Amino acid sequence: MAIRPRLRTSIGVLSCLAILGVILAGCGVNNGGGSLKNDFGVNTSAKTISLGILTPLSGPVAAPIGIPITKGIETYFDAVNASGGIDGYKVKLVEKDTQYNPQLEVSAYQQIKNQVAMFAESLGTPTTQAIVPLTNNDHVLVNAATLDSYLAREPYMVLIGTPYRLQVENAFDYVVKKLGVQHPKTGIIYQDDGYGQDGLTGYKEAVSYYGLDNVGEATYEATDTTFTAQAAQLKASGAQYVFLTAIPTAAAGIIGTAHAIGYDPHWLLQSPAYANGLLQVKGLNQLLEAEAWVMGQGATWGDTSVPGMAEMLNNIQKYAPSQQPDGYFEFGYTEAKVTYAILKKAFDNGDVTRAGLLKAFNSLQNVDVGGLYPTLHYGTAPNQRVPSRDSTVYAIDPTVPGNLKSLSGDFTGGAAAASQF
Amino acid sequence: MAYFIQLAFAGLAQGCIYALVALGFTIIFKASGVINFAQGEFLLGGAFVASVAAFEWRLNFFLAALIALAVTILVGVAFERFALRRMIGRPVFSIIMITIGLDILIRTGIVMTGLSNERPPAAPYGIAAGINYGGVHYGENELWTIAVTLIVCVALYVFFRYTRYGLAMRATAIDQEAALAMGINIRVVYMLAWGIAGAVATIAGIFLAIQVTTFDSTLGSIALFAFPAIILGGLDSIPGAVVGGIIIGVVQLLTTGYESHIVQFVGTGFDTITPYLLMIIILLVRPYGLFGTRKVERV
Amino acid sequence: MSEVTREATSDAPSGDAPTSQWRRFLTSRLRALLLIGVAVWVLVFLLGGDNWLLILNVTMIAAIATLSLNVLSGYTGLISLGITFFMGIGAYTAAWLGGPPPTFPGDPMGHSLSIFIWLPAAGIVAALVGALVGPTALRLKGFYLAIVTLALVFIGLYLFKNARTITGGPQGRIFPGPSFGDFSFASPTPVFGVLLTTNQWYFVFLTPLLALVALFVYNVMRSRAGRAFQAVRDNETGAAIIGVNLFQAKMGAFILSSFLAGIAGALWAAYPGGYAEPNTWDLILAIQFVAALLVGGVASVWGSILGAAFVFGLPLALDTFSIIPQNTSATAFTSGDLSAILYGGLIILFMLFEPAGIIGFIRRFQVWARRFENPTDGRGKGGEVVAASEQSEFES
Amino acid sequence: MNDQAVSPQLSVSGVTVRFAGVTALDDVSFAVQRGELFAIIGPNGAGKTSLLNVLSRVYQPAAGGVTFAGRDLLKLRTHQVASAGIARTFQNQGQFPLTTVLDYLLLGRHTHMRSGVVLGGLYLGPTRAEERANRAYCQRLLDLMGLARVRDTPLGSLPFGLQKRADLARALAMQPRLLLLDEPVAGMGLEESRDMAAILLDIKEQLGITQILIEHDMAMVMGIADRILVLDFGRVIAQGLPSEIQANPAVITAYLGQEPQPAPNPSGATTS
Repeated sequence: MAIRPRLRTSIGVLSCLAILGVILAGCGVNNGGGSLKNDFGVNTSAKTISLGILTPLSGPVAAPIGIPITKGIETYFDAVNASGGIDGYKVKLVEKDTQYNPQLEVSAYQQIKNQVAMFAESLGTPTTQAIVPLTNNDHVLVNAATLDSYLAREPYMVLIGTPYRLQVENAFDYVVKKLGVQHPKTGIIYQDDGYGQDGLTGYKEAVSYYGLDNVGEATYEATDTTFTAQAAQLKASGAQYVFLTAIPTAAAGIIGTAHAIGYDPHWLLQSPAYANGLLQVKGLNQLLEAEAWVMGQGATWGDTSVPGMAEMLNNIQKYAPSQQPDGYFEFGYTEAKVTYAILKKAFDNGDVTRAGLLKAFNSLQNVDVGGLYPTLHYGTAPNQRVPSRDSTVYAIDPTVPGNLKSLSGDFTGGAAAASQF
Repeated sequence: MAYFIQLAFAGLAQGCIYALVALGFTIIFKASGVINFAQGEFLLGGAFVASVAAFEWRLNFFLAALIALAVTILVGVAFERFALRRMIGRPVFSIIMITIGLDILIRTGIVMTGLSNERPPAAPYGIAAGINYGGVHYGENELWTIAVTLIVCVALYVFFRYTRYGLAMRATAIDQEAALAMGINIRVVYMLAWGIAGAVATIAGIFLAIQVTTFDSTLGSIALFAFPAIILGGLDSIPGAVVGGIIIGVVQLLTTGYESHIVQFVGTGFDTITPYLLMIIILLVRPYGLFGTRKVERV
Repeated sequence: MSEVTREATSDAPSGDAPTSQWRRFLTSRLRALLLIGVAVWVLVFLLGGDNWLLILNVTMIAAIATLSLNVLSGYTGLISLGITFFMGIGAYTAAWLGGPPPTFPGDPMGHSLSIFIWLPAAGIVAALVGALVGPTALRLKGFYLAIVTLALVFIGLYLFKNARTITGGPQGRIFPGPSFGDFSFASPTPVFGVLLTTNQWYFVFLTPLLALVALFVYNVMRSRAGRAFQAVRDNETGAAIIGVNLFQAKMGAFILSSFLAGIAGALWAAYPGGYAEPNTWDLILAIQFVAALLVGGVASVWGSILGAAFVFGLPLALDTFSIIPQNTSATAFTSGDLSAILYGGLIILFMLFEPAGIIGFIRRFQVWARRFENPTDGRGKGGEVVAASEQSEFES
Repeated sequence: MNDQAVSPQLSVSGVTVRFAGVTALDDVSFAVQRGELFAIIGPNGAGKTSLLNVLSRVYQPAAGGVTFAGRDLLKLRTHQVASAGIARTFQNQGQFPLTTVLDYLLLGRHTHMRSGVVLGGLYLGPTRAEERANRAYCQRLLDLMGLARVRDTPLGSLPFGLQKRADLARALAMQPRLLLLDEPVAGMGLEESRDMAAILLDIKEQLGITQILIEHDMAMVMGIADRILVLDFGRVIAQGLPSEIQANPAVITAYLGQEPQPAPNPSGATTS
């Protein structure tokens, strides 16, 4: 019974607090809010503009992909800031570790979205797709470090480079048009997830466009530890050209196992399927050099005849002297150039609100990245928002920096040019 | 036909790897009534240490393998000594969880070395080595996997059947109190169990790493397919673990190999659940697995 | 205060003389609820920042899922590693009913119905699936049950990946957030002149929801059904001899657990991203909930909530307010690695040194504290009871 | 009315139980009248507990029949025995260490309560009333058994004697017509066992509940039992009034642990 007075007082005190809470909660929100009117991430007194970066800095994906791409972005903006920034505004990068985990990506996004004008990087397909609904609500641009073609539909996604889907189509354009192999027996082995689906879509388009003789489609699971079934299946099908939409370990497993059971077709690798680490494996390196072509894009590392490459190498000396030749670094550096182009245009229009940035992005049309990548195109319709449709077919050659030697030079196949998004 | 044989052969090899992992599970379970969810990471750890020894320290294969064995055995024994021994008689759930804790620590540790991407495996022979016969390739690695698994099984049989500690372990598995009364040193039994489990996991890891050509920190997830193996064979049956493992391996390879024929009915990734479906069917018929023993309820 | 928490945390029904019991229980519960409700608002006001709200919201959704696991494993002793399977079922039910209709060909289905339909539906469908799976799973015990529920997770992943028209296949799909008529949490409009952010709306919505779920579970466990569950956990044969229908009890727990898991799943997919691919419902997530249950303390409502905060809230907090700079130059040790190590290490330490979980620790502290403030506590109640009743119905 | 008086409440005929060749019970037959305190004694391993396990449907007999109050007990499933009106105490405690004494009694009320998961979770009027009523019921029982002080103590932390007493209270809370007592005073001190004996007699006289008592403690059994059945190696070797049993040579030999000679079934001792 001794409770009741204590109860009454506590109710009294606490309900007062509650009311106070309600009121202040209300106020607390108004100046925090998600409204479009405010500028985000621009500090006019300190003359800085902040950009967000969502990338794995820990976990398995960090070392091979996350960190080099981000280093590329950092290096470029270090150079920009050193040369006085954009209209006198220094660029500040707000980086968050996503561990390549959609849940963490979303929370990282939520944490920094109000501190940044736009996102200079969001790495990964599942991770980036996880924040798409949010970006549409917050009307914030995201420079997506992924080649998933589905994102071309999203108005706030800035893509760099040729989508996986078109890489596949260009690969078979090379086989049919450049090498002149008519109706080759072809197959594909793809990872059973969103990435693999994009490759498969491209493969199906290529089959119908180039009249390929599609003899085998096989999938593998991320958890698979033996590839004999897939290899044997393709061997039985007799495919001469097999495309791999895979991750490096799986690609290695497939190529190695296939060779072991006496099956050595031409392997066409989606860009993420190759990693220099594979060359360490006894026997596999010869196989890769002999049979594998890697789809990709961009100037060969160290080719200073390309102005962009010369500039990049020069900046690497200044700001990232320890950087090894790395395609992902080049990708990040190029990505940063596009971000810069958007910001520059927005500053020229005198409007760096998110609305202004979107306007700037939609009116970009072409971005010249100094030949690092071919000129990138942007627009408002999904088809225009696919930045480039060309690819380069590389051979694997340990004698050249980056271990990739261009076989075809940049080209856009008919299927890639025609494909709809 | 050659196609089928090729798959069956690969399935047998894969099954042997499952069997080795399953053996680890079963031996620990029989000795101390614990299911070690970190078994998969023991496998990864073994393969990883061997690879690092071979490629970073440039040691020859057999030395690297020995180091790997030593490390995993040590980790296993230490974990038993310092963590699990306090957990005897605790709820099943807590025991599962503490081994999962170890699992997380091992994997994170390996990732943090920064050496875990596209690891080249420590291997005594090239990737294509093997015999070709009747249009089927009998890979050297697969052959060795099968042979070594056989040797391990025989060795374990002899150990449990004829050696002092082997008998002690069997006695403990049957009735711990009685074993204690007979003056058997339970601590040694536990340590042995975890040591053996670590060793077989490492052997499995080294062969598996070679089989996948290059590996990364996800290699340990193979243990998830050893679970259906042990349930299939019966948690407390060592032959059951081997048989279960081989059944799972063969069935899985065949499903993958013929998936394209039935893809419109079953969709993709059917091979990832066939082991579990098989397990569930068996459990419905025999709730204690093929070779497992049923416990009697007492009031 | 200690009074309240004792009442609220004690999973045994608060045993009082029948006369005063109802009043005591009411007042203490009233106070507990008030304190919680008010603490909530004070929190909103003190740390209304989106970062904190995000952490709290995620924790609350996770707490609902942990409670669901607690019903099955903590109270009834049926080990399950398969909670994400039922969460997935609930999530996709919600998505199918509440999700946006397809914009591009090949997009998954959605009927954009209101939350009042899709949230309950998520629970009900999950419960139905639970009722379907239950009879098979419940024939098994211990590790066997654990492995079979683990199998459920993989079967779920396979189904989710292949049922494209509902799940969007490997690409994943968009999930609905709460919306009433033309008002939606995703893009809130001012209400009574106050504009709350999305996170704040979720906060306002999730707090009472969690309170309701917690209260429901607490009530079940202090009434007939819950006593049966716990009896089954402690000794099946004994429970049967006392008259508990084992199958009924187990199914009851299984279905209730599935229902809650379904609701939690729908919210987990909706917040904060509103997008999920099939792999969201994997074993790693399921194991996180097991960790939450065990670290928090089994068979305790508060334990589940604290456990969820520990396993899901703490890493987010670490990540949000990490002193370790997150950039490419921070070499070996990032906050990601830190929380992974903490996660693994703390699980081991808890299992070793605090098997009763956080709640066990708190309880011991309370006992100590109560002794400290009045040494005669606990005996006093017994005494008053002895006096309470004179004649028994046995005489007549 | 009076034909009930004649026909026994529980009759066991030719019950036989085997485990993997071992015969735990061999053709056991006996009958218990309503309101009787019927004791079953015998040396360790004589099959006493197995017999109780048959009566509470834990063991399925290989042969024989059991009828309780006119219905075939062997047709029921374990949990249905309780609702049929048979309650049982456990020989060794510790099955429910975490449960408080009050909860344990409420668990005993299980078959007398209705609310399920949903009603319980909502905890609205009817459920609440039911809970309160049964709480009150158990409270009175606790007072009667002198357990009120330990009402909120978990069984696990009670002394053995009190655990047994709580267990009996739980069995009574089930409002049984037949009470099976599995060694109620085993491991108790003289004082405690005397109390227990008194309680059993109270149950008999005040509640008129039929009791089947399994016990080692001869003195106690002889003191309170109406009739006694002696088991040895799973077989009935004697049956009758305490005085008859004390005089029975077969019983004496069995208890002195000599070779049990085939004792003639003391037909004079058997009722009906």
